[in-house]
Amino acid sequence: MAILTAPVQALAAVWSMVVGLRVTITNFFKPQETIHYPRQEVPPSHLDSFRGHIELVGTDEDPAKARCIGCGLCAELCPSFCLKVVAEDLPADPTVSYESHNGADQLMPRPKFKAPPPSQAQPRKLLSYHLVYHTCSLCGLCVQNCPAGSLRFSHDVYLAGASRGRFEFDLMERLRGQAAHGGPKGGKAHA
Amino acid sequence: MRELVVQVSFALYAALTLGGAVWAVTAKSLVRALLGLTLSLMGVAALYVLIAAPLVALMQILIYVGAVVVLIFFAIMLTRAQAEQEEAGARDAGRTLRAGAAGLVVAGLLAAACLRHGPKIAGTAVEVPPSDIGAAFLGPYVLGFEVISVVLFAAMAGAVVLAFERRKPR
Amino acid sequence: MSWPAADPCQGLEGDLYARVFAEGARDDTLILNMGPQHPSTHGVLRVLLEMDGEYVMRAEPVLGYIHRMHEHMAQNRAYVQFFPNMGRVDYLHALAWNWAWAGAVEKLAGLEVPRRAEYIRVICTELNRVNSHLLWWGAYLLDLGAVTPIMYAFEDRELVMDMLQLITGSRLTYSSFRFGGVLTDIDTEFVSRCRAFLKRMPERLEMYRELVTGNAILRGRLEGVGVIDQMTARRYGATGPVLRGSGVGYDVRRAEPYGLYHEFDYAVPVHHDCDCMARYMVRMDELEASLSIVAQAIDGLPEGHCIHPDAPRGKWRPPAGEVYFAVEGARGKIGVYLASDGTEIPYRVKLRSPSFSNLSLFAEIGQGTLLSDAVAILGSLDLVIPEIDR
Amino acid sequence: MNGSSLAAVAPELLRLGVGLLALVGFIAANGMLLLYVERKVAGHVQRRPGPFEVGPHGLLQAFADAGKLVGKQLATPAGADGLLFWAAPLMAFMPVPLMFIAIPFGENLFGLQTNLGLVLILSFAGFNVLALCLAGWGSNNKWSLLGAARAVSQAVAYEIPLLLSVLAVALMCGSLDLRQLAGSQGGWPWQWNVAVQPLAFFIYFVCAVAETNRAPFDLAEAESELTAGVHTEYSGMGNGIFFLAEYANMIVVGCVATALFLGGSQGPFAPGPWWFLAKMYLLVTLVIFMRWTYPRVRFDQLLNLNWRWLMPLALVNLLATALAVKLAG
Amino acid sequence: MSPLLLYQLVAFGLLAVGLFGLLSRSSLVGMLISVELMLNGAGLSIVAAGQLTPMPHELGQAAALFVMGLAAAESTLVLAIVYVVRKRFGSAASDAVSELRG
Amino acid sequence: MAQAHPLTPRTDQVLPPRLDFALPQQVFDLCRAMSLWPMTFGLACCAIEMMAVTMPRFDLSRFGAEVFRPSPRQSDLMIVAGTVTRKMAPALVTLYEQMPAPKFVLAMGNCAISGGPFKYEGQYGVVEGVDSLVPVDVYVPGCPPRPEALMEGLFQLQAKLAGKRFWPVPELVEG
Repeated sequence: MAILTAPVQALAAVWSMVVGLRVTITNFFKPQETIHYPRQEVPPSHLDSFRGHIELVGTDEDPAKARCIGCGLCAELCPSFCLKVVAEDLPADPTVSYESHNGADQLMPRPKFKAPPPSQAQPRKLLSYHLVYHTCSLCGLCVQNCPAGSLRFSHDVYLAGASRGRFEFDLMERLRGQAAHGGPKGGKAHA
Repeated sequence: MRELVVQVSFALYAALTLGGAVWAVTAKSLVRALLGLTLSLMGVAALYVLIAAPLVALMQILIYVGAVVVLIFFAIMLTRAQAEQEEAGARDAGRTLRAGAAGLVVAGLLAAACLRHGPKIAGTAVEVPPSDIGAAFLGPYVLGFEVISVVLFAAMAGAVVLAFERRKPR
Repeated sequence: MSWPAADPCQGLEGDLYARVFAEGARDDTLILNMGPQHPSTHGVLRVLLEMDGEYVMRAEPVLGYIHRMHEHMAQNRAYVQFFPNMGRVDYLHALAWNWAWAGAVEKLAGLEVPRRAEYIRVICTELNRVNSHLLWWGAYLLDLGAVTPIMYAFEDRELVMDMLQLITGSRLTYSSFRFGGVLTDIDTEFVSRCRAFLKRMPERLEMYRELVTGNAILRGRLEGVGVIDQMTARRYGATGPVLRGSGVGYDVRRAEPYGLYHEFDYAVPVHHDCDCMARYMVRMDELEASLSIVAQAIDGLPEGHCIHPDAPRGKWRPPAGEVYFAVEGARGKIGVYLASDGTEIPYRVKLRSPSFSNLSLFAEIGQGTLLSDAVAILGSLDLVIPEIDR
Repeated sequence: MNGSSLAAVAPELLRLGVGLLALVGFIAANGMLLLYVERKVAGHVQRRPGPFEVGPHGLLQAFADAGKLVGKQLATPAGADGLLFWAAPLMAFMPVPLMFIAIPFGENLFGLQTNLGLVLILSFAGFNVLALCLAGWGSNNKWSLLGAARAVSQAVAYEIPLLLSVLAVALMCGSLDLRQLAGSQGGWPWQWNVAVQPLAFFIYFVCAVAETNRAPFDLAEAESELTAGVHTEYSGMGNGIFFLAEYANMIVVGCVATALFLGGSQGPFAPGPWWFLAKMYLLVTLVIFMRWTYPRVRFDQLLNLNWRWLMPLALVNLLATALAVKLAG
Repeated sequence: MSPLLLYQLVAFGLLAVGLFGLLSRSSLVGMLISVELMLNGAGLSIVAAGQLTPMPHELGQAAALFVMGLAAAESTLVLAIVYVVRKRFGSAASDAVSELRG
Repeated sequence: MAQAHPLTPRTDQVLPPRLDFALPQQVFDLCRAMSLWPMTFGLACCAIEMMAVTMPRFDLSRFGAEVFRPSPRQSDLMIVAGTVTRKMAPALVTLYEQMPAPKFVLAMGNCAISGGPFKYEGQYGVVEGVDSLVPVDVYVPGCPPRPEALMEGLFQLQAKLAGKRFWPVPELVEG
């Protein structure tokens, strides 16, 4: 019996190879899918939803001034501790750093946050806003929870550089630069 | 001019043959020895071409380089663990001496015999078309032809019987 | 944190694993290190093989090359801050892990999830599963020596990634679920793209079938190779397509229902041949099943909120207690065990990753196979190494 | 190689040298061309452009690759036998020009007048295996060694049906001279040997793909199993020469197939070398297509295919041919 | 010196070297290589004798081909023997098999 | 992390290329830039995006860089795509040392640049930046970066090698 079925199976096998070849040959003549990147780009509308690093949003009156109220919630919520917000209390109070950190002395360290709960947050004067992008995980917690809507994801997604310091941003300076160069190119802010 | 070229190439090929052979028997690494053997085989093939036997030369390459050398290579790979260590060990000087003497004596005797009683007549080397060789195999030498096929078959079967080992199922 | 002054591999010099493993090797066998950089280990798995010629006598996976301390991190940060990690445990089916974490916390705190959010979760997770299976398909064929299929798979994957990017904002390591819903609602553009994709896929799957599934070489490579019988699979705690390829119709979506999966009509593909081909076929069938779920969910998408209005935001304190929550990932049962002591930070989190159990099968079924088969088996388990090492 | 022209005189030597140089140039150019074609075909099969930006449509890509390979450091792995390690690429490449001299590209376009052309090519093809062996052994790398072991058994096994299938054609035409073999066929496809000997052509084709270690039979360098197999430790031009030899072998195999089965330089309307080249490149393209289509076969399947199918078929084919020739003649 | 004699001397050289190798090598594979050298010497001698003397040329060539066939058969067998010896005695050295073991 | 780790290869151990042409150096640099063959070296999530960049949508092969070689001996570019753990570090350095000169390293993704999200006080397993192990030529941040960003990194490496950028700069690339 095997002597009869074996040739049939062999022929079927050869035929399956021919079918496979036919698929590749038809695909050979189909149009290509490639977006020729440096010459063409993914349409910016498509990038609207893509998360680049975060950036500050300017107020409507002065695009060079951030909406940020300096509450420090973003820095507190950031799982990677990559934000450093320095704000000044309007009443005289020493400069408070809301950089989140935790004790490394214990075996299972617990983070201790010095930031006040957001409900008590009062507008403060933002002094500096630094982002260490190379530890960010783009989770979006800061943008999602910003009470002032002052954060959004930028369109600066084609980043590359020769040192890691290149990806530690002073976001306030960036905002000023964007305002000077006529309008930000960033995406939409989350509510 | 023509003579000179022939002589020079003969010297070259002979040197290649003997040099390769010497390398093959003296190299410590077996794979290097195999390389020496290959060189020697190539030299012999070139000598065949010089005496107008290109078919034999090509067959030499086809069979020796393509099959025999590769088979020997396989054998080296199978014995890889020991082969190199043992060959790399210090040679037994007495053994080497005796072997050298044996080789020299045998070859010397034959050479002497050849020098004294060799044929004085010399023919010219003429290329034989392959069909003539084929006809010879199927004509006067058919017995040899058949015997070689039987020998090959027996060798194959013997090799299979010797080396076959059913793999234990998991 | 900086390097300790000494060698970080202190104590591992001379390769501890290799030394332990080498004991008992016969002198005519070959100890072979497959990995940690090897094209077929899909990342940094290392497999120690003892080979007799082309045959694998013993196989021993060595783990830990991509251990990223996820469980330690969970005990280190607030509940919501653990979401980004979930996208990186298994980056191919990130949303299932998202769901597992969200589901566990919701179960602990008794949070309610709006129907629309549940539907969005189903759609995204199933699309992500399609994505994962497509990548597996391509990468598996790459292991078997065919280069082109992964290119075709990525054509489709790119479409899925485009869609998921609309709602999650990234292409791969999604962290878009939140306690009580999802971060972003889906819009009409997503729906239309999704419909187009659903329309496109049957034709593509047919092409895949012609190009690969029917191919004689592939069948020869997979049929009868790496047989995992039902008992073996259960013994090692295998789940997902590996278990279903061994003839056990276990699917967490059916066995321990979560979300709104009971509202959808879909088949749980089971194949009984127990070999690599069975696992291959299970995944190919699952592609169709997932697509059908997505189609049903898109059609029946209810109105409402995408996140519960009272859902906790930021740091909050769930009640104390213990909870276990499992979802069905592309590789099998994803389990999250969570113990809370009522503070902002989880007391203990344990992640059950399916690849870990599936990989442990390999040491047994890899024995006595050819090297090429070992590659085929390893591929058929569909491993994601960071998930194993967590 | 004629008996009467035993000794090559000086101008002949010069001619030989120039001819060899031209051949090596041809081979190198062909290697670059095929490298480009392969990547382009792969790209288009996968619906992407392939090399595109380096030069117009990536035409300079192969030159860039060659330039880079030449400029790379040549690393000899620790513990390797340097002599064997570097002898291997030489041995892979050395016989290639010799094989080319017997190929009749056209009616009067060939390197050497010999009535043993077929045997010449077949015999020098065996060097490739030896080169792979040396590479595998000399690398002092276990993957390479496994690759070499695979290469040996594969090449030894597939050489037999290859010879048998070629013999059937030689038997039919009663010659071993590639020129005669090619010349005995007509211009139109149905006058080619492939129409008379389809089985032999099929067997030859499969064996040729296996002999040149091309996918789906690329077990010796199986990237996903043995990293790069025998080539694992070769860097820079060491690897480049292997590449070159692989492509040159593909061309040789294609040339032999063209001469034996596809009518050589015969063709409808205007016979000439272009027909030969066109047919040869078509075959090579088919081989390239196969590489981008199929998964790799397993080691034992490869040998099973050979011993269970190709060998008996080739034998039967040869016997039938002999019988037919005897009855007809 | 006649050409024939030169060829014969080369052949004897091969024979001598091969014999030397056969006796001095300790591993079976090394001995096999030496045997191949000797067989080659024989082949060369035969072909030279056939081509360079007035006798039917095809005789010498046919005999040489005969020798090659023998060499191929012999190396196949030796390969199998080496394999078996290696399996059974754990070594491919000729000394390892010199003692008979029950 | 200023001080070099003992695992970093010493410069005196790296042999200069055996072929050293003084005059056509520029030509060689150009060739090198246009033919950067990367090593198949995926570590974690970023590896998938590294695969994506060779796929039809993005197609790295347009720049001659699609020949992913599984052996470090044949590759010019090591794309560190993913988290490098301390257990992996020796293997990574070995691979780097196995690559023949000239060789380049591209750190892809935040993990490779600085440990990324896995860098926190009390972490015990992750190398905080692959530049403490091997010299890095180009950094591409992102988690994971878009495939275009990886291409951008490749262009920067090409520019570094050949002295000029050959391709147009898209509008969205800042700086």
